[in-house]
Amino acid sequence: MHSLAFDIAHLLAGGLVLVSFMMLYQDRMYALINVFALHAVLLAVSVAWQALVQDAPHLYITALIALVFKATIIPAALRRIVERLDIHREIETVVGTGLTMLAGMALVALSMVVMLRVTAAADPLAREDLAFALSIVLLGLLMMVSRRNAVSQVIGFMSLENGLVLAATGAKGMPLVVEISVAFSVLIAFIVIGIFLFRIRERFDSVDIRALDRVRRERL
Amino acid sequence: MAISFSGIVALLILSLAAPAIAKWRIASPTIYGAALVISAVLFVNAALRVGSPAADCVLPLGLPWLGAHFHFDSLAAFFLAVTNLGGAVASLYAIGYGRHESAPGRVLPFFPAFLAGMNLVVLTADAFSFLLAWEFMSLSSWGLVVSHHRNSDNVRAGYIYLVMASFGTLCLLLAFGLLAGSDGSYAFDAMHSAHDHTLAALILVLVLLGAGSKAGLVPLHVWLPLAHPAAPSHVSALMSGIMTKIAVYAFIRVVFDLLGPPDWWWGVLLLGIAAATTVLGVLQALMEHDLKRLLAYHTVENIGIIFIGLGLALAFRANGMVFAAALAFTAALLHVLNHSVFKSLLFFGSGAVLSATGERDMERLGGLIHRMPQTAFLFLVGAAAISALPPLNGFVSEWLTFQAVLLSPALPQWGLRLIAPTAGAALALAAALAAACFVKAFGVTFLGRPRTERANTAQETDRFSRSAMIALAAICLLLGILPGLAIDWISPATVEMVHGQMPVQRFLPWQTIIPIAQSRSSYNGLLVFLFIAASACLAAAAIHRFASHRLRRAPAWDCGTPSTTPLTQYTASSFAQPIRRVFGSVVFRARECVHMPAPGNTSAARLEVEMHDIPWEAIYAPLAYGVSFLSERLNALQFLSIRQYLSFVFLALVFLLLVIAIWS
Amino acid sequence: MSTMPFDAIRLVLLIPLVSAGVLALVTNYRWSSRLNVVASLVTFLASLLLLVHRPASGPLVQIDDLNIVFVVLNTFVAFTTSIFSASYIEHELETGRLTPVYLRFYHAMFQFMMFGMNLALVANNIGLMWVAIELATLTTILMVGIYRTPEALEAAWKYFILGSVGIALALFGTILVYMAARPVIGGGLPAMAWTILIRRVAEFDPSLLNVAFIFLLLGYGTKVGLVPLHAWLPDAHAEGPTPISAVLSGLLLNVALYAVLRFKMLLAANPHTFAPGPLMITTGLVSLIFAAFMLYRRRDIKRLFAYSSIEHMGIIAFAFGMGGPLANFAGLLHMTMHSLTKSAIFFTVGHVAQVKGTQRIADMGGLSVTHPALAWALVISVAAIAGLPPSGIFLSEFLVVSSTFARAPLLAIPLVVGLLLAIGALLVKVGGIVFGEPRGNTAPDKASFVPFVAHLAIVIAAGVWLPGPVVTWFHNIAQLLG
Amino acid sequence: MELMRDLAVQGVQMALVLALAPLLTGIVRKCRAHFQRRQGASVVQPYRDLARLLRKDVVLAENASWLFRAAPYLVFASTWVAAALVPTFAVGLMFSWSADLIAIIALLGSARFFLALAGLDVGTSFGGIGSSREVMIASLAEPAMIMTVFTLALIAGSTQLSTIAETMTFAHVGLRVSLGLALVALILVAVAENGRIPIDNPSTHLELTMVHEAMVLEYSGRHLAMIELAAQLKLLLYFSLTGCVFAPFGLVGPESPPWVYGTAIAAYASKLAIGAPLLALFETTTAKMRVFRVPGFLGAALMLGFLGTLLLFVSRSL
Repeated sequence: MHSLAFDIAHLLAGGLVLVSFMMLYQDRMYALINVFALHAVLLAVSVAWQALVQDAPHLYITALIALVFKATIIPAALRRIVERLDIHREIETVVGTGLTMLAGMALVALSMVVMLRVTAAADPLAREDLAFALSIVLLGLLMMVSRRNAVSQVIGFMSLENGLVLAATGAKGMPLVVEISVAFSVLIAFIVIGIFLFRIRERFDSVDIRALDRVRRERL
Repeated sequence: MAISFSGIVALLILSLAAPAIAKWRIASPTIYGAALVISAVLFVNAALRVGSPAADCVLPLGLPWLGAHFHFDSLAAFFLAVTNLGGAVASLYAIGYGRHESAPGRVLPFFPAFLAGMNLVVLTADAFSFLLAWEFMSLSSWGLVVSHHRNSDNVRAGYIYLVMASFGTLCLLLAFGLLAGSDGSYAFDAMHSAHDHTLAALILVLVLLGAGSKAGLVPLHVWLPLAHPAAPSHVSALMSGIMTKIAVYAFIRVVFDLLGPPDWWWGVLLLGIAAATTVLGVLQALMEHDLKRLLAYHTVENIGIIFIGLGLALAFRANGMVFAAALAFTAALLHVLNHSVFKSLLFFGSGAVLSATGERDMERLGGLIHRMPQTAFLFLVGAAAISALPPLNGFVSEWLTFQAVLLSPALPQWGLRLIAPTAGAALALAAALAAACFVKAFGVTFLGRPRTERANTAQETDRFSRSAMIALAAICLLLGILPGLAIDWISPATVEMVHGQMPVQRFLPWQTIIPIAQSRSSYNGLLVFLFIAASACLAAAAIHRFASHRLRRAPAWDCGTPSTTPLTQYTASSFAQPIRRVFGSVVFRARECVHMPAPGNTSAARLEVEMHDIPWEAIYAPLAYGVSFLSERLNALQFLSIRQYLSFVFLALVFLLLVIAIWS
Repeated sequence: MSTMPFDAIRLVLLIPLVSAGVLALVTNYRWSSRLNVVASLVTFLASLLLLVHRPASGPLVQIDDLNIVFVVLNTFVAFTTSIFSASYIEHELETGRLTPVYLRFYHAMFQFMMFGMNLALVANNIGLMWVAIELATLTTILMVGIYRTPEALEAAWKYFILGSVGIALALFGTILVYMAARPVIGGGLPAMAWTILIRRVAEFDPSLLNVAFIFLLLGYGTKVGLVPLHAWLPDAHAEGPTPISAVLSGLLLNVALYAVLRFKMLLAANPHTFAPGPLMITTGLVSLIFAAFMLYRRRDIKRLFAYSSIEHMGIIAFAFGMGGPLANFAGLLHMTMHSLTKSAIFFTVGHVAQVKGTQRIADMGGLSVTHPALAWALVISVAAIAGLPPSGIFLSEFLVVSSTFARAPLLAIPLVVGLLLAIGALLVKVGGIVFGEPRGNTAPDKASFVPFVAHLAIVIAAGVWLPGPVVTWFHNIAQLLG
Repeated sequence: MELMRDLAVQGVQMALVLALAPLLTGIVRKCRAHFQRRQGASVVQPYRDLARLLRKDVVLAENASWLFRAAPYLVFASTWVAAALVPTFAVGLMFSWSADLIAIIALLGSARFFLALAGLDVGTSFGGIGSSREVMIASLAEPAMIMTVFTLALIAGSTQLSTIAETMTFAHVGLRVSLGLALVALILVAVAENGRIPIDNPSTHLELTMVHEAMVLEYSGRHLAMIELAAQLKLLLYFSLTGCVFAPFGLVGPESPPWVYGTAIAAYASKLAIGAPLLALFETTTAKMRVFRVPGFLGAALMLGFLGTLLLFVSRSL
């Protein structure tokens, strides 16, 4: 049982990393949003599995939040934003996708090296989980810095948060306060982003960050 | 000590009260009058304290676990006396001069604070309080430098001044840090222990940078000719005459008192810098036509002279030659006193000229001796004193310095033997050049015909200013003819710092002074003065009695080609031109270029002179350029996109993770 | 918890929270600004109560030597800022930059932000602290964007994005700390309580703690404004309302720094972890020198002082990184003095920018002619922040520099160079503002100098004389910090 | 009695220099004329000139100040005091300890200071030219002189001229390179300071070559007489100085019998009588320099003086 539980958790976490790579690979807006939804679904499954394994029913709430908000509502909202704001359907990247993927590989390797140094005395499940979570966090960050488009950056940020949630659930017995706070922050983050997008929409024709950057009085 | 503290507190209160009453009509006489009284009391207190046993006091202020230490020994008393003498006279002068101040609210609050700051520096005996007082002194004087802020040069001068002052403070901070060692004993008492050679050398260099930047040692002197003239004249006098001496005090306190036994090569270093300072200072003064800037450059020169004395004292002390060290040290201290007196006098004179004509540029003055005869006479006394003419005081201290130089062949080290006569030669050169410079300064400003209308309509200055100048001129003469008294007065401080003293002078007949022994050399200012006075009077009386005493006024002859316009007079720059030709090409990389019109062309010929301020161009300009260049480059980081900023975060994270991955 | 009927900790938390709710309902801006002042004052008094009677630490909140300094400072600066804010917003209303509706939001958010910061300080739980800091951050983001100008929105957006990433990194670090604690302490709340963590930390897995600290340093360091994580800070300071700039510089940076310090204490208590000192020293020095250079090119007065905050945060990080009783003492003192001075500067700058109608330094010349009181206030406070005596910053910088001599004397050189560069930049800028021919608006100002005088009086008094109890108190904390 | 004698000797010295100064100038002029195959004026012509000037009215420029009128007396007094302090025929004069060699140089410096100021006072271009050149020359000559003094003082262990002269009479001083350098430097300085050819020509009023004469251009009558006398005294001073240091024979000590003084004065007179033709010869055989060659000339003096001092510093250890 324990071994199986471990394997499945491992698989799910690995799947998340894989999906993160898929996101890095996408260059279409809608496809990206879809992949992100997949990411969230996987996260939900993974969290649910942890809830089962750890016998921590409160984690189901987290799983539910992930499923409802991240996998459903947010992608839908993002699609609307893309439609409404008439955002380019293609994602501009800073460096080529191939290079980004290579960097992603290196990051995963790095997170493995860092995390596997943790003494074996620590829970192996936690250890593996943390390594994957760190990979996801780093890949999310990579996505944020390698994409020029605001929506894809937001998605990058949320995949980063997914990594956090994965880490948090992997930590056995972490009090509920963490889950709530994660959800809370995601919620607030999204509301604020919404406000900002709205305001930005109000004044600019695009949420492309470069457009924001252009609004500078002067080179201060 | 209690008197000192109450005086300082009174000055601080005065400074705090000043903004409140600055709008009153009598604000300025009130404040300056009070400052005069307080400074006078402090002066008397300090002057009488020289030679008394040292007093210590710890107040629960400053560095929390240390407290503020104060130490009142003879050296401190000497410098306090110098400070407060200058402060008192400057206050007296300012009672009159302050009336011309357009914005008294910008001067009055800082003036007493400045005096208090200088007093505090001398009294403090722990690193923190010292630096606090030191920086407070800089800050309050900065306020005075920028008081005439509408002139952007003054603001720039204030800026450079304060940056240099901060540089100095930080250097001193490092020096004290090294002195205190790892256990952080910042009280001066605890620093007395002997220090490691390299460490001591490092400290010496830092103190040279720190105190030297305040005193104006080359090449740290650049701020001085900018800042000193920018302030109102009584403050210029304080800054030039007194504050630079506080820096000398700091140097003496650290190097002679705290640093322990010196190495012989310190003397080489010091003498080299001092000689360069002396010569460069006076040469720059010669090239300068702004009266107050000229005086400020002379301060650089005189600081050089003081440091020649100090360098010799260090060299002698390192070789255990106590009497020689005492002689050199006394010469330095006496020059401190003398310079503070005549430099104040000269700045007061220039202030009187400035307030009478609104001009500092000598090229626009002239003939003031007719309009301001008393000021002219008093300025002349100061000029003669600073030019080291007997029987005035400047000569005495330079003479003592020469005597000290003459003792240097007894030094065992070759380096010192080579540098000491060089410093002597520099001193001799500087003395001669100083005389030339003051012929120029006095001659162009006060003599000849007025070059502008404003110079022609000048009025004699007020009686407070005059009485301050008279007092200083009298002190110049007194110190010149009775130097023995001053030497005896200084000797307790000498004993404290170099553990020796000059022969007691007061019992010698006719107030002669002898540096070592009468057979070696002696000088009697009193007799020289009486001789000159007697023979001049004798000659004048005899001639008027037995020969002609008639006098006719006629137009100037001028070799038969008199000119009507005063513009044909020799100007300051033409006066200095021969000297510029002699020294300028090396020191200033001066280039003269005459553009003659082609034959037949009647247009005027042009003379172009190009000069370079080499310390500025070699050190400060590149530094400023470097800072500006770097900041311009780094400034690009202000205009990145959010994504780029995020990539900084990302890269920092990855970098640190890599470090962890590799390191552990 | 405490047996007292009025638990001061709760007061400190509840008063801002409740008044935030009330302020959200008050429509009259005059009343709300007054209420804001009163609420801040009461919070401050409550925090003083903490000094008198210190409640025992509970599972979620605690008061110890370290955070009480921060709490008192926090509430005090909040109080003075609210006074300043009252006179500031009146002018903003007159010029129409803000509408009454926004003011309601503004006041409510002000108190809410205070709640967040106070909560972060008294939290006895690393998770709760994280939540609280996020709360405070999010409210400040909203405040920064309150003018709704393109620049303000851009600044808020930048702040938001960078802040969120910081939040995420800090959360990851927090999780890692929990993971490190769990095998030793067991799951649940105790594994996140400071009081328990610090006692047992020696048994934690050091390599996990190392990784955790990196995330925490970068995460909270973003809030502190350490280079290269500082990018949001200048814009947020420059574009938001000036009271918020004062609070940001004076308080929020401190709160984030407090978090970093707490985790540094954890790390220091575990003998097998790497020493966080060199890391903090490096970032501190980089921040100091970088910010010092950046100061030279600033044309906006609030950005100028924002960079100065970065510079000082660098010094503080350096001091704490140096470690040892002396350096920690210096760091604490510097932090306190910087909060007071920098907020005082923003008070002055706020009025200056209002009377001149601009934030451009080039348009402000000759201030000492047109507005002497403001000008000299600016000069005094800038001299204080530049570390010229007799300000407390001089004392703390003296201590910082001297503390290097015990451990790494060579580090004193870059430190001193940075300080000198910063002094040079600040002086040239302030000289340009205060002196010269008057430019720009010459209308008389209606500035309130009470907050300014209160801050500067403390700063200058501290520079000359630190009261014995304060010294002992700081000393204890310095020992605590290791 | 002792005091009276000292006073008397001092008085004789002062009167002697005053009396001999014009004569010396006369002799030099006469010799020069002789070398130039001219008849030349009588050797007492300087006395006559002085007397004539003293009798004449002073014609004062309209804007001359009190300084202009006081300067001649100050210049004269300083120079006279300086000259009185240099041993001519006797060492250990009563007031000799009141000023040493450095002070004597400084006294001459005072005289120059006031004279240069006077040159600027009327506000003419010629006065300016003279003053400006004078201070330029002095700024090199004075350090050169001080360096010479250093050399002498280091050999004698004293800056007191009497002591130096006494030391020089002893044979053990011997011939030293430093002394030779100092002598050359001293002569160069003396030539410059007294405004002799090749630095300056005391008998010309050509604007491009004048230094001293340009400064005193506006002076007349008794003022001019004072200045002329001061210049003559200065020449005498340098003769005496060279004599007492480099040819110290014939000087009498403080406790000598009265008859010795007679021979001493005779010895002194003979020194002057030998020196004057030498100077005249030098002046006749040299050409006047351009003003801006002067720094090179004086720079040489400064270098020689410095070298002399340095050699002494170095040789002390040998």
